[in-house]
Amino acid sequence: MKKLINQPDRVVEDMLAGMAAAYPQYIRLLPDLNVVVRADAPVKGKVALVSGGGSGHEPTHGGYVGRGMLDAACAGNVFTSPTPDQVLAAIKAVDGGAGVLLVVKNYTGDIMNFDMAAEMAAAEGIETASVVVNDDVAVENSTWTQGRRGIAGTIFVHKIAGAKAQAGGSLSEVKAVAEKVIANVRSMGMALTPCVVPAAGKPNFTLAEDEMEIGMGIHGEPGTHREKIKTADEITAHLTEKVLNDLPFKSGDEVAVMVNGLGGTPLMELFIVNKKVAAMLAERGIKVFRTYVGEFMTSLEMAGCSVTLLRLDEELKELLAAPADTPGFKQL
Amino acid sequence: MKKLINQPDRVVEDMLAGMAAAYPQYIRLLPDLNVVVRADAPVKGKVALVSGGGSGHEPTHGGYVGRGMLDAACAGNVFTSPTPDQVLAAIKAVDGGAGVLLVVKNYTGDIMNFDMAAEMAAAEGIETASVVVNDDVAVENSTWTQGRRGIAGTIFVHKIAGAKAQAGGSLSEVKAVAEKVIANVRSMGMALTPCVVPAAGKPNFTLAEDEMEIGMGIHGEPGTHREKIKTADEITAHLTEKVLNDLPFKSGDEVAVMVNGLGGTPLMELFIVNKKVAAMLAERGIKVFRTYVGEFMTSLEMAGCSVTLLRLDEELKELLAAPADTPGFKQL
Amino acid sequence: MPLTAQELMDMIRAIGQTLEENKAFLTELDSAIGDADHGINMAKGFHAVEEKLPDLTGKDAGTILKTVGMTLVSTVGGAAGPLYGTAFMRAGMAVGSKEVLDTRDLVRALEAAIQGIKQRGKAERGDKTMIDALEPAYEAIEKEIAAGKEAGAALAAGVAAAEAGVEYTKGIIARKGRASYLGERSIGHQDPGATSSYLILKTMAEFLSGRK
Amino acid sequence: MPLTAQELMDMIRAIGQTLEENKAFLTELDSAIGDADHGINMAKGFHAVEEKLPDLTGKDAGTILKTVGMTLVSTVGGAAGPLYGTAFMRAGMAVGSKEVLDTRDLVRALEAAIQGIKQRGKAERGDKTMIDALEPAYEAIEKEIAAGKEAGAALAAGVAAAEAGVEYTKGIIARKGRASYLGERSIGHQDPGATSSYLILKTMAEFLSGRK
Ligand SMILES: Nc1ncnc2c1ncn2[C@@H]1O[C@H](COP(=O)(O)OP(=O)(O)O)[C@@H](O)[C@H]1O
Ligand SMILES: Nc1ncnc2c1ncn2[C@@H]1O[C@H](COP(=O)(O)OP(=O)(O)O)[C@@H](O)[C@H]1O
Ligand SMILES: [Mg+2]
Ligand SMILES: [Mg+2]
Ligand SMILES: [Mg+2]
Ligand SMILES: [Mg+2]
Repeated sequence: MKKLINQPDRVVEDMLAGMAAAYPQYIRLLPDLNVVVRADAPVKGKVALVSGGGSGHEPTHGGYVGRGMLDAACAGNVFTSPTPDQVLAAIKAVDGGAGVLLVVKNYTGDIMNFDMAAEMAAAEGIETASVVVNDDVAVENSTWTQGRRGIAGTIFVHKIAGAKAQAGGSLSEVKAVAEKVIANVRSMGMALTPCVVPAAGKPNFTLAEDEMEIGMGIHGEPGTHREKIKTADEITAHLTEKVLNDLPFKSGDEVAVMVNGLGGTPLMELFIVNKKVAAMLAERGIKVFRTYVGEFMTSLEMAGCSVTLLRLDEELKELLAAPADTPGFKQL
Repeated sequence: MKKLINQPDRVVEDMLAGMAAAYPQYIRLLPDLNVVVRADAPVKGKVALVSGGGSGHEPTHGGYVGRGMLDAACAGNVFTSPTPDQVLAAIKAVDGGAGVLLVVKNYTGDIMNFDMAAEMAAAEGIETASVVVNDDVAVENSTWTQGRRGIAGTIFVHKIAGAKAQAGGSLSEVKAVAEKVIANVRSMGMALTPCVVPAAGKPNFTLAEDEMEIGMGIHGEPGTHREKIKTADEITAHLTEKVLNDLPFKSGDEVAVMVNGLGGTPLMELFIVNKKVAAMLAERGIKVFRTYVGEFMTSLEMAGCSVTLLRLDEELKELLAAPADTPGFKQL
Repeated sequence: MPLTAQELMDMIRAIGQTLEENKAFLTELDSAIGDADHGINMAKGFHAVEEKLPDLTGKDAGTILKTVGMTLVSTVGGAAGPLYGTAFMRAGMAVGSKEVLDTRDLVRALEAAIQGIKQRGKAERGDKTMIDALEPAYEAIEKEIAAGKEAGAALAAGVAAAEAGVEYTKGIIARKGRASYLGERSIGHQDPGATSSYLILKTMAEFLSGRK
Repeated sequence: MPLTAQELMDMIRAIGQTLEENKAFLTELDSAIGDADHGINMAKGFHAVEEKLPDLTGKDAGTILKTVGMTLVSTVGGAAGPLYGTAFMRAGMAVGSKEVLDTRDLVRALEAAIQGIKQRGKAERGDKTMIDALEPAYEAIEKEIAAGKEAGAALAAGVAAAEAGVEYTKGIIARKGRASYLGERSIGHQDPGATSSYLILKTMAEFLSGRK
């Protein structure tokens, strides 16, 4: 394990301390809780957004705390959802009297921990609502199972619901627009290499020198299948087809695109992927409103990428285009 | 070699096409030249900034083209400086009548190619000036040698000189402030892993599983020495000491900090590094004005980081804090 | 049985020790069909529990179990945190403020724990979760005790049933938890949570029989 | 010698072929003390040159050499592009519009080429660059020719001197170019640019003697 760390079991604490030191203009930490909150929280009268999840996905989630996005982010251990105590503390720190929206990704652990926190908040008289992001089309959506995972599409939920809250939307309005994003966003990813959870000290899976994993989860959960590595165009075509066919996205649709790196993939390669995504959308008569290429939802040092499409209407376009000012996502 | 690419010898073209597809609001390409220019270039009456260098350092350089930073960036092959033709075409495309500043990193190839372009531009009646960035303290500065390399400190030159040009500074004023940044910026980096130049197909060097290279160059040039990997705190202390002692930075100084990832290092680790940098500066009575943590000057998928400090005065603070809007560097 | 509050705490310590010993093993299992943290998380939670235990000296069994549950909830995270946390909290509620537990308390506590896990996680038997170890174990224990067996023997039967349950999880598709994303590819792997449940029950049985 | 413009083009093609054959070797050398691109860059440049050559049929030697130089400048990049590009451009200027080159032209062209490289790169002998191969080679050639030797034999002496120059670069510290950042650690490695210069001279000698 080659990492710039001090102690494997202190990486989250060290990271958050370094993050708080870097960005006092944006954020502060709740002591001993691994919770990042807006420097100016609570914002009176504004619906607050709280998200969180396992660490190791940086800039998700703490990086999105700031004006126009999240009010607080709860950092669990690496790839482990935060505990109800953390979420409750976050809720209490950012509640400005207009209620709190919890943005949860569809993992058993995340849902249970956020649910328990919501129950505790209710007991303390704080109104919360929850949305569950499940954009990963790699996973079959069936009522018999857990359903789809939440991955990079979550950033669009943060951005758009955050803009709605910043614009003064009520809790039910903010929740409604978050659900609209969830209904219209689809993603799929792949990995070229595994990653190493610091506390585990070794790769969570192995891939041969000529293999890749398609449909990889952001916690190193195995994907749909493995195959020999192909060209960027072929890989991108596969991911994008799956995403396009799921909703499905159709000619005349207008979309936002996110090409997301998993941590170890250079930006150069993400742009090469985007070249193909853009070509495929153009071919199908789908219009691109905005494209985001970079590392938004990572898996430590894993090499690979995901492709996300969000179908937009006028409301979503306006909220997506609104300014945001956070350490990890800025828009003028 | 595991990469999301199509053809090893077409990565630069494919990347730029994907970049242009992603950011039409910011940039366009000069056909067949691998030159990125501002979408609205030339900006009449504004001093234009042209930079460039080998590819593989993304978001450097094309990512910094936009309002408040560069007017054009010339992309050479991976780790190979661009040719004079490219630089000349960039100069001609962005010259708004107020002259063009060339921001060059101190590598033999870069300097010669930009010099030849400047000679050609002069022949065509376009006024240019050049600055050479040489912030890497890993390399001895001696008049007998090539001198120090230019690395991540270059981003501060782009930002601050770009802000000066955006504010209407003359060519000599923009050049002067760029030189002030160069005089006050110092960096040093290290690598945990090598990277693979696509056309070469194999790592440019090898490091044992427990080794790191200190003073690593951003093109995989060997550093000052190798040693067994240490903790993030120890590594950061070494890099930061070297940087601090070089200028030297002193108690009472005010600085901007950049903790830069080389491509394969997760943001989590960069924040862990910043924790130590912040603590060391606080101990020494050096005040931090702004901190930037992320991937600014990468080396493909190399794992590792660099630490940059820039000593600020009032002028530099104001220009550093000015808004910028480019694909790779945004500030509200 | 009977089990004093002090012995209950020793039993919990023994469970913590077992989980610490099996940390790498459980994490390994979770890396095959999950996210490679189950052993780490469980060990971490029981470390926190162990630090809490000294403060609980003199407290009743219900308080001890509830505190263990709350500690797990607030330190483990992931799926296992709320699930095992809820289980211990419900077990504590089931035994109330008793100082010494008897065989009937054991059955009641187990039943409440499993109910809690099912409510929280909404999983059923056959979904390839800890339920596949716990529910058959409970049924075996309940049956043995109804038939007049004493706690040690009953628990031994429960452990055997849990072990069979773990074995059973190898053959089925996961429908809950992180492994469910794998679909067919989850077949062939034993469930980490079922395995930790089995290890917990085994440690309890060993403790009760041999006072391990 | 004499060398017609047509033969000059064939000689340039032969140089391109040599560089293509040594692409991996030169890149390997550059990976030890540079950035692992010298062979790739040179091969790429001479590919571009080869594509230009057909258009140059019937042109004079100076035009051919200048076009080669400009093509190298605009396709190679890095340090080698401007240096070798300048070298060929200066060589072209030195021989002017001649259609057939003689021994004196060869000496003049080489001298101009080396002057150009020194002006552009500001390196001196002993800095561990291509100068360490080229300058001794030039001196040897000039001496042989002054002594009345014919071009083939003179070039052979030059090649031997260049080879010795490459050998010499192994023992010294780099003071120019990317290898200079290495300081003492550059010792023990032969310079890639000196090596490509040697290979170019060697190909020229082989071409001139055996009309390779
Ligand atoms: N809905 C559920 N009901 C019961 N048990 C579950 C459920 N979801 C997951 N589990 C159990 O939790 C185990 C995984 O725990 P752990 O790895 O700690 O959590 P996570 O999946 O969040 O990383 C699984 O092996 C399974 O036995
Ligand atoms: N200033 C200089 N003068 C002469 N030759 C130089 C100079 N700098 C570098 N070189 C030569 O260029 C070679 C490296 O070329 P190349 O690898 O193509 O360029 P780069 O270093 O830009 O990657 C060195 O081996 C050296 O011989
Ligand atoms: Mg987990
Ligand atoms: Mg180079
Ligand atoms: Mg797990
Ligand atoms: Mg080189």
